[in-house]
Amino acid sequence: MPIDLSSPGGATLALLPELVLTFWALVVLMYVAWHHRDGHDMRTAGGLSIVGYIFAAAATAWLAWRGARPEGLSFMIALDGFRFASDALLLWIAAAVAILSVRWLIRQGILAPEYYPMLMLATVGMMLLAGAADLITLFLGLEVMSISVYVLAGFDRTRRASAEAALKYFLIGAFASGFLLYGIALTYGATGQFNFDLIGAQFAATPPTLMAKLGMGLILVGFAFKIAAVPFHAWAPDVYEGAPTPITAFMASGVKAAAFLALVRVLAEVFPALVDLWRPVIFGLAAITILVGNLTALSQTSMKRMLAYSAIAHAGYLLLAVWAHSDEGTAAVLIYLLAYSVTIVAAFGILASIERAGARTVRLTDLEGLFSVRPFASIGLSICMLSLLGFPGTFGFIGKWYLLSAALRAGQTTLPVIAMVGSAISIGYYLPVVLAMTLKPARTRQAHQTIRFPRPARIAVGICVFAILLLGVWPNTVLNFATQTAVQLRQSELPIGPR
Amino acid sequence: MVQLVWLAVAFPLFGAVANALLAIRRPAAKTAVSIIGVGVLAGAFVVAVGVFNALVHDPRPSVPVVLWHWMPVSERLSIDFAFRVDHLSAIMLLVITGVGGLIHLFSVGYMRSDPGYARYFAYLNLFIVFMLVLVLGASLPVSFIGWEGVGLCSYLLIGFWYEIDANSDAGKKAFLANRIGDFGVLVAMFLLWWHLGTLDFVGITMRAGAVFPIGSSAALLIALALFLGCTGKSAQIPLYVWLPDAMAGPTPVSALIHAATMVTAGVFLVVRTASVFALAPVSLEVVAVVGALTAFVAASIGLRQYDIKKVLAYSTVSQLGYMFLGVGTGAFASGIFHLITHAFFKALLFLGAGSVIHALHHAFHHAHSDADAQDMRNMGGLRRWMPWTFSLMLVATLAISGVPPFSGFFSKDEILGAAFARGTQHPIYLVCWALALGAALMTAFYMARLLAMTFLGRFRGGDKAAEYLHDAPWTMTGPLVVLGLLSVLGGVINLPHFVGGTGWLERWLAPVTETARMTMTPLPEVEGASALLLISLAVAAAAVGLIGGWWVTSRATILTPAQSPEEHGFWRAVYHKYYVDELYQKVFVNPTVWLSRRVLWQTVDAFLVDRLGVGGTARLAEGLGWLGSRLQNGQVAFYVTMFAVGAVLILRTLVR
Amino acid sequence: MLLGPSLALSAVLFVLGVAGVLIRRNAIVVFMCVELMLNAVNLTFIALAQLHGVSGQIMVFFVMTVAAAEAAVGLAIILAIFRHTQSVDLTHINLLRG
Amino acid sequence: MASNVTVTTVIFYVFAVWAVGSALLCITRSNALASALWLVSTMFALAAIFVILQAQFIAAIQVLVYAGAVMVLFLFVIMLLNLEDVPHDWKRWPAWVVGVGLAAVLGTTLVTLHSYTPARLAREVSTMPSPVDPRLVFPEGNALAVATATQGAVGSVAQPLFQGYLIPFEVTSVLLLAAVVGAVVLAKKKL
Repeated sequence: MPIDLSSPGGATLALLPELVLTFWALVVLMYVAWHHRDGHDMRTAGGLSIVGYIFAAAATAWLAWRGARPEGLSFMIALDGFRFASDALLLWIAAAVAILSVRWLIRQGILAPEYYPMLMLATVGMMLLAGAADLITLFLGLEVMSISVYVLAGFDRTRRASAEAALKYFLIGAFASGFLLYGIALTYGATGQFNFDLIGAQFAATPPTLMAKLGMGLILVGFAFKIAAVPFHAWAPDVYEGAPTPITAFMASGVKAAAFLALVRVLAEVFPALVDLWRPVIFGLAAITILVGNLTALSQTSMKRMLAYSAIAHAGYLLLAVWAHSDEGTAAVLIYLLAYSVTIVAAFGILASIERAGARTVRLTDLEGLFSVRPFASIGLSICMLSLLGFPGTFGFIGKWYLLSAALRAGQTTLPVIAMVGSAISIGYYLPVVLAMTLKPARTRQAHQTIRFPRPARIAVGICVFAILLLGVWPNTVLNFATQTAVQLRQSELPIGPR
Repeated sequence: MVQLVWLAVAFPLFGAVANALLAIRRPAAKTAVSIIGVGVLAGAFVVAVGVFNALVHDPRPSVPVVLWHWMPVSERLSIDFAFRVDHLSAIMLLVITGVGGLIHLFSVGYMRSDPGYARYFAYLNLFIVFMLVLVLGASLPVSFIGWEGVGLCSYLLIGFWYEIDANSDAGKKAFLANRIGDFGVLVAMFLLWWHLGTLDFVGITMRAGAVFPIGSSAALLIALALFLGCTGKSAQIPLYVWLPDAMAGPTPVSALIHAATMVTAGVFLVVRTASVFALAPVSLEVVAVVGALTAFVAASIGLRQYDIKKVLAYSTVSQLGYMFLGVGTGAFASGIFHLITHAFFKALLFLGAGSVIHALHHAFHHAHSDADAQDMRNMGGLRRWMPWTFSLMLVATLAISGVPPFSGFFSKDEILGAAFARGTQHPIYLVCWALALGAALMTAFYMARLLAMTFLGRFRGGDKAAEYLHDAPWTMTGPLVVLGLLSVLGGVINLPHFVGGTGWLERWLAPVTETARMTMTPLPEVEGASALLLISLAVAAAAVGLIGGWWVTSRATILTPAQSPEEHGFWRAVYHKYYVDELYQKVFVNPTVWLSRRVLWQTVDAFLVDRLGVGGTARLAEGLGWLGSRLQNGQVAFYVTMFAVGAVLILRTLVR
Repeated sequence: MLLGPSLALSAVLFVLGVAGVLIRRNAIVVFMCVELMLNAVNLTFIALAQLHGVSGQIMVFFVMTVAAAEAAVGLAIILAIFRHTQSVDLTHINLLRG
Repeated sequence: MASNVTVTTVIFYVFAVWAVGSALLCITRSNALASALWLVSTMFALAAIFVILQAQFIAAIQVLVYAGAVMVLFLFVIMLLNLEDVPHDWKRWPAWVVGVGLAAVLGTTLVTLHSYTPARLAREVSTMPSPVDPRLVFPEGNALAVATATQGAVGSVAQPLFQGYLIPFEVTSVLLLAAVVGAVVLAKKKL
């Protein structure tokens, strides 16, 4: 189904998932405006928002099913399998986070149902960021996402940590936006274009210039912040710890996924001609991110912080596939992001259920003896840890396998070795979690009695854990899909030659 | 029938899931747990026998069983979730389900009173699943699932009695040492992928010869990386430290995982990838030397341990060294042969030790004594109360010492013979042979000492406790009897020519290692007279060791760790009566003891390897992590400074 | 056209903004320095728009919108933290660390 | 013509010095209110430079929206919080040295953009062999002036904004919605 993106009708059609979601966010906002008193309203708003995600997913599926593709130039927004896959990934993460939030918010006494419209708007931003075909859309999508997430990080207004997390995220985020924007300006200057394909064509036709190099460097800085690559990572542990737990899950999986998807698209469409320039940068970022993330995670006692550093390390692994800059690499990014998000959502879902109302954060020692009281929760968390570790037979292993093999096939051997060293280090912090739950006795008799695992969260986490195991041994459908999708990112033929 | 091999995995998997659910929902339903736990193993064994039988009549030496496409890489290349039934995996299948089933049965009696009974069986069944995946896997990644999985189960079972902190630490240590090894396997896997473009075992075997020239450095690197994995899993120098600590788990676990099956996975892997090792002769030398050294060092440490399970643990390390020596000389079938016979007699020894510990534990418990039920100084004279256990342990001791015609004699003799034969080509193997012979002597010595301290003499655990001593019930002794029979007769599967045998196992495994053997220079035959001399030397070593061990132990005074003063005088009298022994002790035993205890065990093992090697690395990593954590000082200003440094670096990289 | 001088002025202002973020500790002032960075980038866009066409100016329009939105949310966040700490001094806002 | 260019250049540099000076004062004044006012001053100077660079409409918005509305919001919050004047803590001089040093290094990298002239940019953007007339490569460079003359400063921006840039324009509405809801949620005393 060719869509003319320069016409208003075509643009509407192409943006259908985002529009549906925005519209539904307005619907929820309308509901919220009159009903924001008690837990019941919270639940209804949450349920309504999940319906919105389903509608948006249906719209995405419809576009994908009709084989929507741009007629002529991909204008402002991309229309390819990669975007649909990205949208599906981001929508499922958002929906899962919404499900996990429903009872958690009520338990923590955060009775502000505006949470759900904000989450939906953040998702709209993520979808625009990951689906942008134009630097303007990219920047605006990024800002919609960021602004919503700043607010969500500070949503638990009664806790100082939450406000502090929001402030840190906001200040450093705005700072990073400045760099990204400068990069966009210089890229625009070097080519006179904002459109990905046109910039790519321009770069392909001319040797790299000073302005192009600086522009690309600054754009990379902006992305490095969003994916929390070392040394742009320092905000992540603090923000992850302070933010409400479901939002931490959202940031660790959704925001990171959106940033990575956009990075892959930008590097594949805008800067393919400058690959020899940006590869060393990605190499350095990947190496230092893997090492610092894993080593620092070793000395953490708070679960959220540990997972934050582990998220940093995983960003480092993902950079391997970015380095590869190939179809395998693109597919590997998709697979790994799915594997990682499934795992991280399940892990944070379980952690959220363990958190007591008002308590600061779950520490490793708080998990001791969990197995004897909550066997299913502890088995689930153990499986998540093993998946993050890349234990064979889990989905995490498949993801890591594809990352490493993509990098190897692109001719890189140093990074895979660093990644494997990092993965060997990571045993030192994932394993103690399993150890504490299964092999240590509970500190007190009353420990874990306050754990409430509401049914929606239980179902969501259960599905995730099941998916980790199932996709670990039977991943071919997903893999085939990712491989087919990845090829489409390269297939965008340029109807207009360079100027 | 061969295609049904997945059932052998599915049965224990079902058992694991069912027992896990029972552990969570109905931990008290012990009968159901026993029926499921042992039943699935029986089912798997039946499948194994069927598969084996089918393979005997199958003209193909190797049958792929593709279950589904696991990781499609590209249109033409995909890693399947597939099993490969060939002569090697079929025989491993039999050993694992057979010995595993017996140990499951033993566990029914042994763990009966444990509150974590259902959880225990869930772990044990899960272990069998992973072990079968490991041996049946058609490609390295599939086997790697099993490889990592058995490590996980091993760790869960070592820490099974989690109330004791040391146990969970031991579990952690085991997993850590294994992970270092696994890193090697991963590296090897990616290097193979990189060079050969395949990870299927058959593919590796076929392509390796075409891609790597003999003696190529790439093949050497891959082989050494693989071997690093093997040293971790099979507890060889330098990663052997975890195995003695692993004895913290229940004794049947030690028998199943840390003696009969999992720890032999390294040997199995070397045989599986023999074609790569064969292309890098240096790697085989490394395997042989490490094996021989481990055999010698571990045996010498075993000489002076008092914990009955520790003796057996060091003995296992030592015997694994033998197996590596075997495969390192290119006598792959001999390595597997010893693996099988070792599975029989070492499982028997551990289960026998388990019976002893079980009985003593029971007795001490009733006598309100807090003596250590695993310390051999608290035993003695148990032959009176536990005749069955004693005679079966005696059989196993004769087998492990290499006394003809017990099974261990044939397998050990083959390895020694092969090492000697290879020594005529390369002198380093002669050194290995000498080390192995010394190890054989020490093995016989410490086994005789163990037997003498445990079953002979008089009971040192107090008369009150003695009243409660008795042989184990039949669910426990029954498996011992079967294992005893196997220990005696196990040798028949590969009877050498000089006793009229046909070397069945060697011919059976020939297709598996054919490529590797074609690459290597053939083992020279040792001629009649020198062959006889070799055998005589081996038998003499066993005999001297056994008699010496028995002699020294039964003459020596054995002090209980909690010795009462009135007993003191009596023991002193005995001590002075045999001052010849004292002399012997001073001249021969004391230096050996000093060497084994102070130098090898405490310095090398506990300090160098444990503290500096494993611990030092961990501490370094933790220190760096602490540093990284300090950088996270909560100050936005500092964070943006790091950010700016990064930005400057990136821009400077791009614009020089 | 003044292309080179404009780009240089933009770079100088941007760097001044960065320096301000690095050395100031009042959250509001840090935020203002970020605004200064955005302004500097706007200058780059405007300078380049002379040659590349009106799209650069339109981007500036969007950047201003973003800046306004960020200001609204950012100042709300600063108000929220002020309620907890009675201060906007970033050196005191270090509950989360390690 | 030549004198006209010179006059423009002089005016440009006057405003440039003004902008840099105000920015310096903005980042060094210890009083937040003073900083804000110096930032407003920078913005005014920039608005003037925008006019010189043929962006009259943007210059107007700069004054109205940025210096006018956004900065007023800043001033409002600063005065609402009633922050006292924090004197510079000279013990923090290492942070200053590091900050200024880093900024200087970054600056030396970025200021190299100074070497760009229209001709150089034309050469780099064009695939044609040099030398190139910038007017051929950048027809819009003049078109901008022409469009401004025919459609007016607002029209030249408005037309593409509502046609070609419709999607981003609509996205900004989502952005503002998110900002409004977010600001209300965070800043309201009681929900």
